[in-house]
Amino acid sequence: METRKVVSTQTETLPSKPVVREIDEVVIRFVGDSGDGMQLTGTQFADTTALFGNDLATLPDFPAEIRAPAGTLAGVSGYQINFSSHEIRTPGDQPNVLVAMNPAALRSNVADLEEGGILILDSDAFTEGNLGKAGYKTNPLKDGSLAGYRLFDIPLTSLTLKAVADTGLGGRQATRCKNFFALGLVFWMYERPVDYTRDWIEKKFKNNQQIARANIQALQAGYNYADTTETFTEHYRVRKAQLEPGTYRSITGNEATATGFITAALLCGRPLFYGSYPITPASDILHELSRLKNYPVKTFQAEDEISAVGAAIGASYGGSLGLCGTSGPGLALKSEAVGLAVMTELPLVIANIQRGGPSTGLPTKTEQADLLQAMFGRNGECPVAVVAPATPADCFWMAIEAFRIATRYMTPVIYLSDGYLGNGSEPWRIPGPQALPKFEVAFRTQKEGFLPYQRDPKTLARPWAVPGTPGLEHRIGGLEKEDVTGNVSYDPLNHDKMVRLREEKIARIANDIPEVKILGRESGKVLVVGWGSTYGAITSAVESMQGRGLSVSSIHLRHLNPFPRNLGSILGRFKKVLVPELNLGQLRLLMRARYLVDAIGLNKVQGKPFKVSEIVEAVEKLLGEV
Amino acid sequence: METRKVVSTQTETLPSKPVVREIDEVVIRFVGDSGDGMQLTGTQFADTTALFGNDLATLPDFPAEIRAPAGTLAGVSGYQINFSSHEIRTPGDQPNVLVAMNPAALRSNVADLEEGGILILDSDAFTEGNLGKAGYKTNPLKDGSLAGYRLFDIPLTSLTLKAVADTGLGGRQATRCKNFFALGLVFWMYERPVDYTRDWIEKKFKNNQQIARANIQALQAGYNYADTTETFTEHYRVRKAQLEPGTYRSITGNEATATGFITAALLCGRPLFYGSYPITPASDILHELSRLKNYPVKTFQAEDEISAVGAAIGASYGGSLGLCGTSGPGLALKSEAVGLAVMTELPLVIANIQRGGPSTGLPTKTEQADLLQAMFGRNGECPVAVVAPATPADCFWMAIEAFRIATRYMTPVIYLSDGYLGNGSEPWRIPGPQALPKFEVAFRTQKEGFLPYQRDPKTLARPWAVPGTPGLEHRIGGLEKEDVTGNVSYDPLNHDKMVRLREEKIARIANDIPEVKILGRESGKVLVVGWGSTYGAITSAVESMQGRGLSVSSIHLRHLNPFPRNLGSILGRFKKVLVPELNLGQLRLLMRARYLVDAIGLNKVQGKPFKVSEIVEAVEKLLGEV
Amino acid sequence: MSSPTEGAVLPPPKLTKADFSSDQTVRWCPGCGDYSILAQVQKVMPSLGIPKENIVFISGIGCSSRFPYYMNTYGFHSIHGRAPTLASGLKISRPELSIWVVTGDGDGLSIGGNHLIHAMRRNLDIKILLFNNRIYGLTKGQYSPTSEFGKKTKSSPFGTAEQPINPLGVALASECTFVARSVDTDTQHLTATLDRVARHKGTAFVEIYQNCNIFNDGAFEAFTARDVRSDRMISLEHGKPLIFGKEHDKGIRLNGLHPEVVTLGKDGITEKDLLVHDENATEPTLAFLLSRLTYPDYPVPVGVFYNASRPCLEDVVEKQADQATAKLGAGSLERLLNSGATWTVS
Amino acid sequence: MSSPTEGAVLPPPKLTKADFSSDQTVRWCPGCGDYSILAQVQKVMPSLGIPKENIVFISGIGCSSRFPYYMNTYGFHSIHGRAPTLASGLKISRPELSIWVVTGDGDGLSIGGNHLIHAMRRNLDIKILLFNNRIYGLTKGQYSPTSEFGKKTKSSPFGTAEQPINPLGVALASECTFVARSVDTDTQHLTATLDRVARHKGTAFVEIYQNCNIFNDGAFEAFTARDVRSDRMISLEHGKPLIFGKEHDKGIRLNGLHPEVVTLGKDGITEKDLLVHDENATEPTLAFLLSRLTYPDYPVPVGVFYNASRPCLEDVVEKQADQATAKLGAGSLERLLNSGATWTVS
Ligand SMILES: Cc1ncc(C[n+]2csc(CCOP(=O)(O)OP(=O)(O)O)c2C)c(N)n1
Ligand SMILES: Cc1ncc(C[n+]2csc(CCOP(=O)(O)OP(=O)(O)O)c2C)c(N)n1
Ligand code: SF4
Ligand code: SF4
Ligand SMILES: [Mg+2]
Ligand SMILES: [Mg+2]
Repeated sequence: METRKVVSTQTETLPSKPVVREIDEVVIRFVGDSGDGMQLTGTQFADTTALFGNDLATLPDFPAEIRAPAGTLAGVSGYQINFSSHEIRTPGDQPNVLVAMNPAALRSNVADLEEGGILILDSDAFTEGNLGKAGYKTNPLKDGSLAGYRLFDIPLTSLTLKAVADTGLGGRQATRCKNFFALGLVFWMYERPVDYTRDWIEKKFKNNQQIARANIQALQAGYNYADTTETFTEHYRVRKAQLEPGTYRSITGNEATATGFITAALLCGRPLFYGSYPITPASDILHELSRLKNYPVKTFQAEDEISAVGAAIGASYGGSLGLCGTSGPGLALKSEAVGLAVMTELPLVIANIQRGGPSTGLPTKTEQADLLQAMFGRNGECPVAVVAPATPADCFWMAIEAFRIATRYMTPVIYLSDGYLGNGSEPWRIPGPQALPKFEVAFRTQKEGFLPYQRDPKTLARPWAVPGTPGLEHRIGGLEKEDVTGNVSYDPLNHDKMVRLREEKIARIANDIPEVKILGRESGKVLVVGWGSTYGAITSAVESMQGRGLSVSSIHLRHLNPFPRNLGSILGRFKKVLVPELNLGQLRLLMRARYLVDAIGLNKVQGKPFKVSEIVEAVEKLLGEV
Repeated sequence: METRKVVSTQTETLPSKPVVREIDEVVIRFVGDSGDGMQLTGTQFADTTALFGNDLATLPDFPAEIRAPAGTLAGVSGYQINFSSHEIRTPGDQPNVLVAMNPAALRSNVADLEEGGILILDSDAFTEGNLGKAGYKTNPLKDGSLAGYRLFDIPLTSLTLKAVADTGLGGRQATRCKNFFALGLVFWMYERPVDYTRDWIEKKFKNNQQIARANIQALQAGYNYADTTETFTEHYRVRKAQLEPGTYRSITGNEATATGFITAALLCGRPLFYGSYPITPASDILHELSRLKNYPVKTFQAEDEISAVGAAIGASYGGSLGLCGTSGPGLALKSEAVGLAVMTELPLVIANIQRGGPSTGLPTKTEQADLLQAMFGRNGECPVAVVAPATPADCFWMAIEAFRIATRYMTPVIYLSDGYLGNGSEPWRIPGPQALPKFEVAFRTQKEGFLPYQRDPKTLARPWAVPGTPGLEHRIGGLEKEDVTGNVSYDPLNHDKMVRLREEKIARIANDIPEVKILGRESGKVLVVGWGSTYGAITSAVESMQGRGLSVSSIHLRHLNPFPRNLGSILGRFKKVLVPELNLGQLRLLMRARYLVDAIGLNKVQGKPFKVSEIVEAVEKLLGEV
Repeated sequence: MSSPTEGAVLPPPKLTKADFSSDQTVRWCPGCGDYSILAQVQKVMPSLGIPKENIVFISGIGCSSRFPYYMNTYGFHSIHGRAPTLASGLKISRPELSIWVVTGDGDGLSIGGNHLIHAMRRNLDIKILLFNNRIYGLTKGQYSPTSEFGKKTKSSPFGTAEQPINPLGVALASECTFVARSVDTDTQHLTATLDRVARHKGTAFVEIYQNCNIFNDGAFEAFTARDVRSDRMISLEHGKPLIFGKEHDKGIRLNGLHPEVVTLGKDGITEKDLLVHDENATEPTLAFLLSRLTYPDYPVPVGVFYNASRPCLEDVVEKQADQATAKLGAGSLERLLNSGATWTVS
Repeated sequence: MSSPTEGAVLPPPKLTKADFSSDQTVRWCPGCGDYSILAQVQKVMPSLGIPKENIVFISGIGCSSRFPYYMNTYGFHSIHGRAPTLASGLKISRPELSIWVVTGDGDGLSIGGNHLIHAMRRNLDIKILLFNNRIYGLTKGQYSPTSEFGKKTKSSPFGTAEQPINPLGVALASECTFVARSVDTDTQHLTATLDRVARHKGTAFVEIYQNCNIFNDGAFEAFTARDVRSDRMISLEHGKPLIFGKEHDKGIRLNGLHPEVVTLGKDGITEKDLLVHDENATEPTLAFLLSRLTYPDYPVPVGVFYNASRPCLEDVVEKQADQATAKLGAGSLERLLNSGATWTVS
């Protein structure tokens, strides 16, 4: 994971001839077969763009199959990037540029391309066979159906083969370099240097010089092709964004999540234990953490999700930061065990990277439909804290926050990210040590007067007394506990008391978390309330409307249980409350029940994030009604 | 399970001497060691009382241990019965009579006995040892602490030993007859015949005449002891209740549940498949169904709850009525699989006999804290129907209703009973065939135009097409389905559509269930809203207050999802809405979110049902505030 | 041994391989071993004479578990690891159906291990095909319970720390009545094995070595490659001595309980000295011993390791129902509702 | 083989049996076999020289799983079937602790079977005591995965239809490195076995036949009863021939792979003809064969069936961490946050 710093040096490679147009925001989408390396192409363009100094946001889009048969619609994989000279928060509603490596990719994406947008195609790929697989009756390159776009149909494959010919690389392997040819071409169009990608290729294929050379030559050839041929009459300049000074890196939500959890371990001096069973889109957290063996983290790939959470509970009991990560179906399986952690009052974090449901649903698509499961998906009165990051980089902060709460209140905390956050990336300003939250954990060691369920009067947390501590030998378990002693108790009034104590303990966390901040005026006509990954779209929409002088404000919840203490009073100050969610209204239900506010839902369950325009539309409609 | 009819014949055995007092309601509680057979004693008294013609309600109370060491508080097992000459609905707030077989039983129960109540003790059991185990410093028989009660301390053990001496039965076995001696004694006190119990003993021990004789002699001896000695100066007459004409039997909730499910199978002509993994308090349903092999039911004791629900889904897929039964922790484990049944839209009933939670909690105690788990305990937007019986006998009706909904709407239905309903019993008027709901299921057989997800325009149910049907070969599964065809689909708009269709399908059930009826006036000051096992206490409380002219009405929900369509309008007609629940306010949360009504909770989480007085109190308090 | 068609009413029409391929386009990676397995299964089906509508394929989750979509029979793509539970419920309630479970080394042995074990000991008449590619394919390359110790994967960048589990050993310890192994690339052997599987009455378990050419390419090549196969694998045949090798000159001999590889002819060793395979042995000890043979120390055995006969759960259940009905008479609503002590109020 | 005390800092104070009984009153039924097992465990503990605070008992749910409450050590009464998962997480994160899992035939083999299997193949250094009473006690008498075929219980009034599973066979197939069996009533043998269990490095599994006198009384009496025991059970001893019988005159001989009961002296049979136990055999085949011996055909073997040595998962994990740290240097916040390609905006 660790590589040397790369310093951006675009200047040398600036071409002369064609017209240079200044623009301040571009959305590009790369689409092709799962086998075409579109994710790689996109990441390389994103990293280079980040190094170049633009602000950016990305949206990868995988098929559920590993490699559906080449050329079929099912096999199409895509990567969208929005980059700009000003601050941006979403991968963009609509691509300005579409790079499509075959007919299937074109067919399933061209509708999204803006009118008059740039369309780059591999003309070599438009064969009878591929057109058939994509379900084209006629060839779009010929039937004029693409007239509305600025079409560049370039024989990418054959050009690539030429470019790599002298490496001796043959057939399929040679063809597979064509994504780099396309990348080089797009680099040129947007004045990005090829250096970073060249270095990356060298490193990646250091054990296979032939492949390395071929890819680099393809990359360079693509760049040169654009530079030298007359194909492109203009290219584009997107100036650096004015970002806050500091050191930056580009980071995905899953990387930020993993980094945040280890940071929590380093901050509080307790090792991290990660129990997990692979599941899309959470697996990358396991991959990431299992690589960091020189950090205080141990990973355990369990036989299933129940084992993963059980092991995490065992580790927490032993004094580690017990963590498990999964996605919706896995969270369902953990339900019973999370209840055990609630009863035994151990710190535990369950990271749930949400995906499309119900059931197996849409494994590779994003959704926010596990909030109510997180709140109520357990037997009995079984409260846990719930937090949710708002952006890929915010995953870092909320991961730390999850363990701060878990250890301070001796409680399970469910951390709700989603596929869009997990796979999406953005530039992240690396915080200095001083910017990190202070956060300490202490074990009970004193023997005198030790009682396993005697609570801290402020937090109601019970002591964390770990095995190996002489004199504190005690027994805990899933049966109801006697107040203070923690012995098994079937006493009716004790049960009632304990149920309310557990509830109260979670409620008190509200005293310990920041009030939610309002974006815009303190009161007005419409308040937009969001949580999780909808932050970018909501904020962009609200800011743009505020720019137009509309009476709309927004708040974004990163703590879902308990709610920030000022939430209720804020809701009261607006005529209408709109709650956009990638579900059928789960936060809305919680707010209505708690505050009896007639919150209105904007609900999209398409496995995709909101477009800014969708939120603007909904707010304008509401404003019309006020 | 099937025995010949028993006709009650109390008259012959009516004694002469002592005063007979007329009373119209009595609450008796039998308490002793788990080994003392108190459950048996209670059931025998209840059955006899039912045959005698009283109305009654019972409340067994088991310890969590099988047999905690004899004489300890942990080992105390109890059985309470309330019987009357008028209609009653609860096992009674407070015993008038307490029969305690040892000091531990006395200590843990005497506080509940009404002042001046009758207290029957086995004086032989008040030994140093037993007093110690029960934590008595002094002997309550001597220290006057029982002065407030009408105490009858009788050497039950030695009298029993005498009574069975001639059977040659020795030591422990002989002593174990003492519960029948006590029973005989109480039979006499309340003018109940011994016949039914005598017959029962003969049948039960037909292979061990010695034991049979001993128990019968103990029973008779107890009866005669009361009859002949001067111990009891009066005994009591509780006249038959004026019950609706018909044939009756006494039935527990779990029996009624099992009977209802088989009735559903017989009514619709599809075999019942019951997959279950034993768990308290649901196991009796498995025991019951596994006995009925001459009925169209197959039982499968699975290796765990996931297997149980998986097998039930497999059976539903094959055209059976797929059923699984469990309690809270088991429901948590089934979460993921229930989602599969939602996605594949198969009929499935999950019977959850709720117990005290969270986690292992209080396995043998009752609670209503799984409503939100039933509603939301799955990943993704995953709606199911939820129904809940109101009384032990109502379990029969709601079990049928669960399968009517499941098959008509091709959906999972969660059936929420609880430990109190499951173990409690009441007289049940056996319905005639014509009283049973009509309910048919049809499989798709026509090949032409078959599409697995083409919906009935009215119910939105998809066709039930079972393996073995020629020409309908098709594939289903947990991935999102394409509308109509049921093929796998990752299409964004299709997903959104299907999520809403599944939601809408459940919502439409509301058109198909009765409106909820109001007990009392159509509008007024206070409306009490209940669900599940609180029916008895709420209804008794509300009727008594209505009798006093107070402005209170009540409704009881047996359908929790969807709600009856008239619920919202009713809530609006009352100044205050009170929701008594054996949880922290789960129905209340749902009603507040849905109707924005400021419902107030009366919440008891003690592992015990409400007392009538507790509800009266809460309502009176509210009335004071209006 | 009664054939799986019992219960099918009409004599089934003659079917062809084509009848068993569905209209869904197959979505495995090009070159995936699953293609070959699919082809062989589709080939075997018609020969069984089971009407298409009486055949059900049930799977969990994984690349392998996409299998049912491609069979033109009834199919259920269930959830991860749970296929055996659905199969159990379906078989018990519909004994006349021919039920096939398709699972992977992760689906069947990791999350689903317990269901597999219990289905086997119950001896339900279901067929279980375990595609063992020693990797998690669908989730893009984490190690599985059958991955070799020390294997480097996405989730074990420094190598795994776990001893792999032997699917056949687990099946034998779970009292499975039919235990076999075959290989995706040896189509002839695979068809023959699938045919045996189909005709066994009771739970039939077959482990199929399957190549995942994306995340674990060549996992079995060391002994399955055409050129070395005959020297590094041994095909078990009932009643036959264990002989292998291109020249049929090598064999396996028992020294006490310890198997040794010997060369026929060398120091006077003849066929008579060799271990003779007995798939019907009363105890699965021999099968267990054979299941422990691994390359390079031994040739890898394929074929039927164990084949016993025991009553199937669903048949016992049926029998109990018949007996109860014979004894008590068929239950009726009338009887059900009026059972127990009743009394009348008039 | 390193002793479980490694990691304990101070030389432990001398402890007695009493030190290991907690203040909680034991709540098993009078006469339950669990009492004897508890007593033996409490007896063995002091001899291990492990400080009390380093010992943890983890159980699932069941009568047997109440065990931890009665041990004056750290204890965790978890949820049904999941004890091995908590033990795994605790052991991996705290290798110096001595971790004991207590489970039942339902807890460990029904709902928890999969966790048990995987814990074993990972060879975590944990001790697993399975109390096998062949019944579900706590839920009041349903059959369990070890209940005999046809057994009538509350949930099988007409008899079960399932073949029981053999706990030892499952352990062996799961690559468990130490597999043993003992009996609640044979306190001497039980203590000796528990001592072996405690001293094994790696997953040690012992099945303990335990009488549930309420719901399955006398389940093992046919061969464990004092008077018949020596004729109907055989105690396995490493390197010794398999001899049993009051008169030490009976033995077990192998005929190929088939074990036979023979009488010493009869038709010239001597000790030399008998099968000799080898708990350290490279392959668990012998142990598997012995695990199949059941009364009445054979004496029931008790003792250590198999005892192998293999790296423990938690040690491999530690080693990998050490190596990575040696190679890359210990990770720091600074390095963590700044890893990957970074750039500076000024
Ligand atoms: C409850 C649950 N957990 C995890 C997953 C993610 N998942 C899907 S398939 C799979 C493993 C697949 O491996 P295998 O069974 O060997 O099948 P293969 O893809 O190799 O054929 C996993 C972990 C899931 N779908 N559901
Ligand atoms: C998830 C869950 N399912 C079911 C139960 C009910 N239950 C408790 S213990 C038990 C089986 C106990 O049998 P065993 O493990 O053999 O222990 P024993 O009581 O016989 O010692 C069951 C089914 C439970 N507590 N939790
Ligand atoms: S990932 Fe591997 S197993 Fe899955 S389809 Fe591709 S090649 Fe086959
Ligand atoms: S029920 Fe059986 S196992 Fe449980 S405590 Fe009683 S005797 Fe022991
Ligand atoms: Mg696999
Ligand atoms: Mg047991």
